[in-house]
Amino acid sequence: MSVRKDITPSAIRRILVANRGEIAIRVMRACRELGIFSIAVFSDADALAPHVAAADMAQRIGPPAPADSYLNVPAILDAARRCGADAIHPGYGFLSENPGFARAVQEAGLVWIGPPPETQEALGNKLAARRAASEAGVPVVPGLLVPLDAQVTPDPAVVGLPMMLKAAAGGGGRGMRLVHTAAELPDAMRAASREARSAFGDGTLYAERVISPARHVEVQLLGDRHGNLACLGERDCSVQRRHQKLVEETPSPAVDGTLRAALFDSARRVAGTVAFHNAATVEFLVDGEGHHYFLEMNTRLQVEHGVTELATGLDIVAWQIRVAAGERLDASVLDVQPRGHAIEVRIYAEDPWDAFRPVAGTITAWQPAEGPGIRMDHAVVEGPLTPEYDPLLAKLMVHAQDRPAAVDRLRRALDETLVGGLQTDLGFHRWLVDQPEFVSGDYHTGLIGERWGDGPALASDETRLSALAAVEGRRSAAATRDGAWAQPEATTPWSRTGRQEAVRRWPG
Amino acid sequence: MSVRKDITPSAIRRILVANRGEIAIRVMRACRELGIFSIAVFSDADALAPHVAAADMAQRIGPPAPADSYLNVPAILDAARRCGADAIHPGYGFLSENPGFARAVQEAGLVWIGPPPETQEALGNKLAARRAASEAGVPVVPGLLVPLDAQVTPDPAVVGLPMMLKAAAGGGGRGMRLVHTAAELPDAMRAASREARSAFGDGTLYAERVISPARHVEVQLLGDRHGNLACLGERDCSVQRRHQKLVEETPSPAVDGTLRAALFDSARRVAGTVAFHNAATVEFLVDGEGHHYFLEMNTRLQVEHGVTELATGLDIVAWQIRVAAGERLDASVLDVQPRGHAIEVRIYAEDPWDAFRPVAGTITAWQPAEGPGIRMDHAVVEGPLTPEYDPLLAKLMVHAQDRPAAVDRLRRALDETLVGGLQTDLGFHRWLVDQPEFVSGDYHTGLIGERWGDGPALASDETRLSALAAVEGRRSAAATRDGAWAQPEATTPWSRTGRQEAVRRWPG
Amino acid sequence: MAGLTVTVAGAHVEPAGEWRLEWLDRRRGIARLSDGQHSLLALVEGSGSEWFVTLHGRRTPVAVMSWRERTLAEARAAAAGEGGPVEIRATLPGLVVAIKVEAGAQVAAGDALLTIEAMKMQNEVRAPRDGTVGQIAVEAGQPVAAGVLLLRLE
Amino acid sequence: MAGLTVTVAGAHVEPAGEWRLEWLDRRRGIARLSDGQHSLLALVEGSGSEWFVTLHGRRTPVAVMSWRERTLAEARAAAAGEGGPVEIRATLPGLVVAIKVEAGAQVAAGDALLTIEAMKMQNEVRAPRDGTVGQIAVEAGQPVAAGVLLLRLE
Repeated sequence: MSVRKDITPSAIRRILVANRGEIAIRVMRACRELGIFSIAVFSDADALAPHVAAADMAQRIGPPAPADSYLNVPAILDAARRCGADAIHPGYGFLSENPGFARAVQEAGLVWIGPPPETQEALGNKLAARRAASEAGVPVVPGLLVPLDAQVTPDPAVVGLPMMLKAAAGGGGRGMRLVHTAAELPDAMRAASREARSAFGDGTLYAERVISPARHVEVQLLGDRHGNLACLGERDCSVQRRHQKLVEETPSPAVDGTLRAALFDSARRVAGTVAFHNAATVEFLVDGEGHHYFLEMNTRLQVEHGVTELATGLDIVAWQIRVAAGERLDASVLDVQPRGHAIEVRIYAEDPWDAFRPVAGTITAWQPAEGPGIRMDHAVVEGPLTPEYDPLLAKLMVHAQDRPAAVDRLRRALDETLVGGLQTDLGFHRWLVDQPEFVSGDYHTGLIGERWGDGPALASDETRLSALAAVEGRRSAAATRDGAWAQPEATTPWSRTGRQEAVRRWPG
Repeated sequence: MSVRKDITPSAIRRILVANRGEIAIRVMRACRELGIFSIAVFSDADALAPHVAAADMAQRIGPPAPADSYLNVPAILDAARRCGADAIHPGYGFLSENPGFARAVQEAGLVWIGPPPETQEALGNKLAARRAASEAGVPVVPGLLVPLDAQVTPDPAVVGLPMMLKAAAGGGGRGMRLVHTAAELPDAMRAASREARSAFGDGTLYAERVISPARHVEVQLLGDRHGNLACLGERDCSVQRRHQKLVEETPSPAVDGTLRAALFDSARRVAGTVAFHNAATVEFLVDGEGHHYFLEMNTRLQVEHGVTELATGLDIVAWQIRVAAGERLDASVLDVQPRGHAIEVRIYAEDPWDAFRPVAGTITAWQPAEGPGIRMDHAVVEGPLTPEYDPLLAKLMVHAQDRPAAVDRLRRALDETLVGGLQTDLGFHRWLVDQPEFVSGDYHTGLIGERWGDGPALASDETRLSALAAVEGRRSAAATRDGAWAQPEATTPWSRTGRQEAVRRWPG
Repeated sequence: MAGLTVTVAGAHVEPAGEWRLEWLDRRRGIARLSDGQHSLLALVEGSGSEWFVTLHGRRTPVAVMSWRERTLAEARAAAAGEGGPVEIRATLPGLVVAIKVEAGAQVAAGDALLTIEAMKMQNEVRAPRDGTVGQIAVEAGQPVAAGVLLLRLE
Repeated sequence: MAGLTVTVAGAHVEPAGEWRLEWLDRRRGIARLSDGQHSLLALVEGSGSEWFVTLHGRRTPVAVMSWRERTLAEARAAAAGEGGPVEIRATLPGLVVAIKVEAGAQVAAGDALLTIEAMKMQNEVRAPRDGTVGQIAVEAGQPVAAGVLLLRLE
């Protein structure tokens, strides 16, 4: 596995977090709780970003473009050297699944908080991983086990239709194309291959039959350097747009004891095909009959790790650092039993009524939900967005004693959460929590396409409420200096009077 | 027990919350999650208070003085009538333990979310409760079981010295006096009796021997209208000043399995002496030999209920409402097993370096801790404090997989939490988490008196850091228009430059 | 302030009369709407006649106009109808992936003009109205910053 | 801005030179102090020469004075030392529980003058310096608002 068998917790004293936004802050909080000095890196677009403020120290690594900063391996390693870092945590995205980076980190004599580079290489190729899983006796999605190219096109008679074209080097839904008819195949292959090349520098594709209806269920694993492997439960990530997750929950409403045992067994088999320590996720599709099919394995922290932390009471990031330092997983992890129900919704700066397209703009107001059973991991500040990076603003997580209570808590939290200045997907999430499919838990990956579509039209009562609010806004603003909201409120007594009048106006 | 056996959950649709501050907001969140319309009441001092914003509707009930507003029974019942409330939740403090109010609420045809008035009367008299517990076979603190008066003074030979004088109608540490010598007795009785009269309108006292060293351990109970009684674990509240709790944790580091079973048995016996449904707490002292002694029982929501919610995963306030509506406690409550470790610190506007005296002033900045395992129940807004009311600003709660992780998380959360404009007890809490007694869990109710005293002197390195920060503050402020912090920062580019210079200044 | 007319998506709207609005935070435009039986938070932003109201996470543009503003707006709309030139600019920084039209081509409202890849996804830039393609200011493969002129519609 | 001298609790203090301060939020006065091995947040408030710095939850008054300000301050202190009359006022609204002195009485710095019950607890109001009790403006049992004159010390 690793050459660093000798490592003890004390071997990690200063961690450079090679990421930004909410996940960088999440990692830095774990560092602080472990008594480890944390170092932020930032691009020129992020000089005032929250993750810079959350660290013990911060280093500039380059211009805004990711290639020049958060993907800039030499700049990051140089920052680590200048700051005396002894370990690097990659977060998710950016360089987290880049074996070259992992290798460079280790060659620089630093602890890499992640799996061995060889493991990343083995699993980074989704097609190879698919073959390995199949050989390990794990059911995989029906389709081809060989790469496609302009010559080798997938025979619909063999793969079946509709089929999904996927990038061997892929992930995050990029380089994927859904193909309904043989006629679409050539164009789809070209488009998917181009997208894959631009995203991953490798246009290799493979083909899978489309499982539909299907649920996307993944198993969270945590391994140490001594061969211990903990199974921290499953997550259901079936609410997706563009093959990317929007909502995750644990436990999965679609998984019973029998299926859970089968999923955990398959996950352990897949993990057994590679030398591995760190947090990892094995992803499956589950069809209507409760059969499961291996999709891929990610050996990094997942965006949605928080719901598993809420259900298990464990700090997965702290354990990532501890196993990287050579600690053994103990019974508190190996025997953990999840409790209650946890749901996460991702708050993106994108417009659900415009095909979930990212929106640019400035956040003029931010009011996060608070109170019992709420966790809001975010890096939101009032001010302009940085369109260079992923439009994820925040992750709203709720935990309650059972699923109905969790859904009610999520609805309450969504009603408390306000983002001003631009459209976010909060409008979709607020719609979702009132849908019978979601309330009952009986939904699948087609939910958004089939039930949301382009989004519901504005109801007349909503329109009339918006009109009322806008008129009151203009009336109230007319009392301020420049007739806009930009200014602080004129005087407190003034608005106090305003409130009391409003309250006295009550019928009764 | 109650005449309202017929109640179903649907019987409660609109709850008036007869309280303010963080606890009113806490109750309103439970209402919203249960689909119940919540109604806030506010005094003229609170027209813009956060609890008014957290409700679905708000009603003014009078001038700032508590007697004219939050203790004003007719005004509150009138507000309930005007708003069409069908139930009232009292929170803690104010009218929560006032049988007259409970009776008036029920006579007005409203559901009282609390125990029957008779139960409140029986337990409101701490001396009578002490007698009842003793008769139920529960160990009570050695001392007298009869009321004292100017004639009947407690014989030191019988009670022992030092002894504690307590108000029969008391609670919250008021009307208590520690007596070391017989000579102090007359003055102490006069002072305690006067304080008790002014606080509770009843100067009756009783006497107990002082148990020292002792831990203050309480058991959280939840009962329904059908005779079910759940035991949700214990809380250790031994960090106290003025006999009032500052820090609470669960489980108690001083309680092993045997003692826990004995505490739970005693708690159930005490609860059995009264007709009771709702949340309740039975308080004990535990001495150095692990013997426990009944102190009192409170049949209301406790300030510190949140740590039990974190450890059990249950929503105690939601269950209060559900049992008030006639629901039965199910196995999820009756068989719950606490998990992990939870700690709460109370953030008060008081100066630990000045005998924890309340401070007046204006909050100029508020930055609450966030992230995994943190719950901050608060009602803080930047602006002037309302000195008419309790100086509690916020309750910072942390939850982690074990006590060491919880203490580390608490330290991290304290370092993230900033309150500007006045001194709070955050300085004490930050000191506490580094004390060997607290880190080991081996502390008792004398901790603050013996180890904090008047508080540590300012260390020279702290002084030099404060000097550096103040000089930088003046330098930076000189660049703003009026040389003070009142104004928003000049321009973002300007401070951006500031940051980048600062960062470039780094050695390396 | 009498005589304000409200339009949402071009249609006249009568404000909900049976509901009440209470400001909770005027500076940030946060208010509570309630009819005594239900309540929800509203986030209100804007100035002059251009307002945005967010309810249940949905942000709706609302025009609140005096008689004078309304007449001006109608005049502007008429002018645009006659088809003055329109400048199409990038709304996000990104990469021009493909140009779908040539200078001089006739296009109808909604026709795809070019494709831009931004924030990990490809976006079609479409014609806001019928017209003739004028200058094309970018070429395929070119990175563009937000606000950069892409194409003119005559 | 050269020549600033810093005093904490009346004593001259040399600012920590081996540490650096970075502003994280200038408007709210939030900064990070670090020496490269440790870091902590500082909350900095104030104006002119009067500053308050909160570190690890402890709020310390810090005087940052130019030469001119320092001389003025010293002059003021000297004047106070000679014992001009001092007005003792309530810092919190509360109830006057007891008056411990009579007009004309000689008191030493720290002597209890009266007891006020505020925010659920009794507070002793003590003499800030030696002197003679002048007018007593309140009586036992009287409720007082913050800022109300309680007593004069000649």
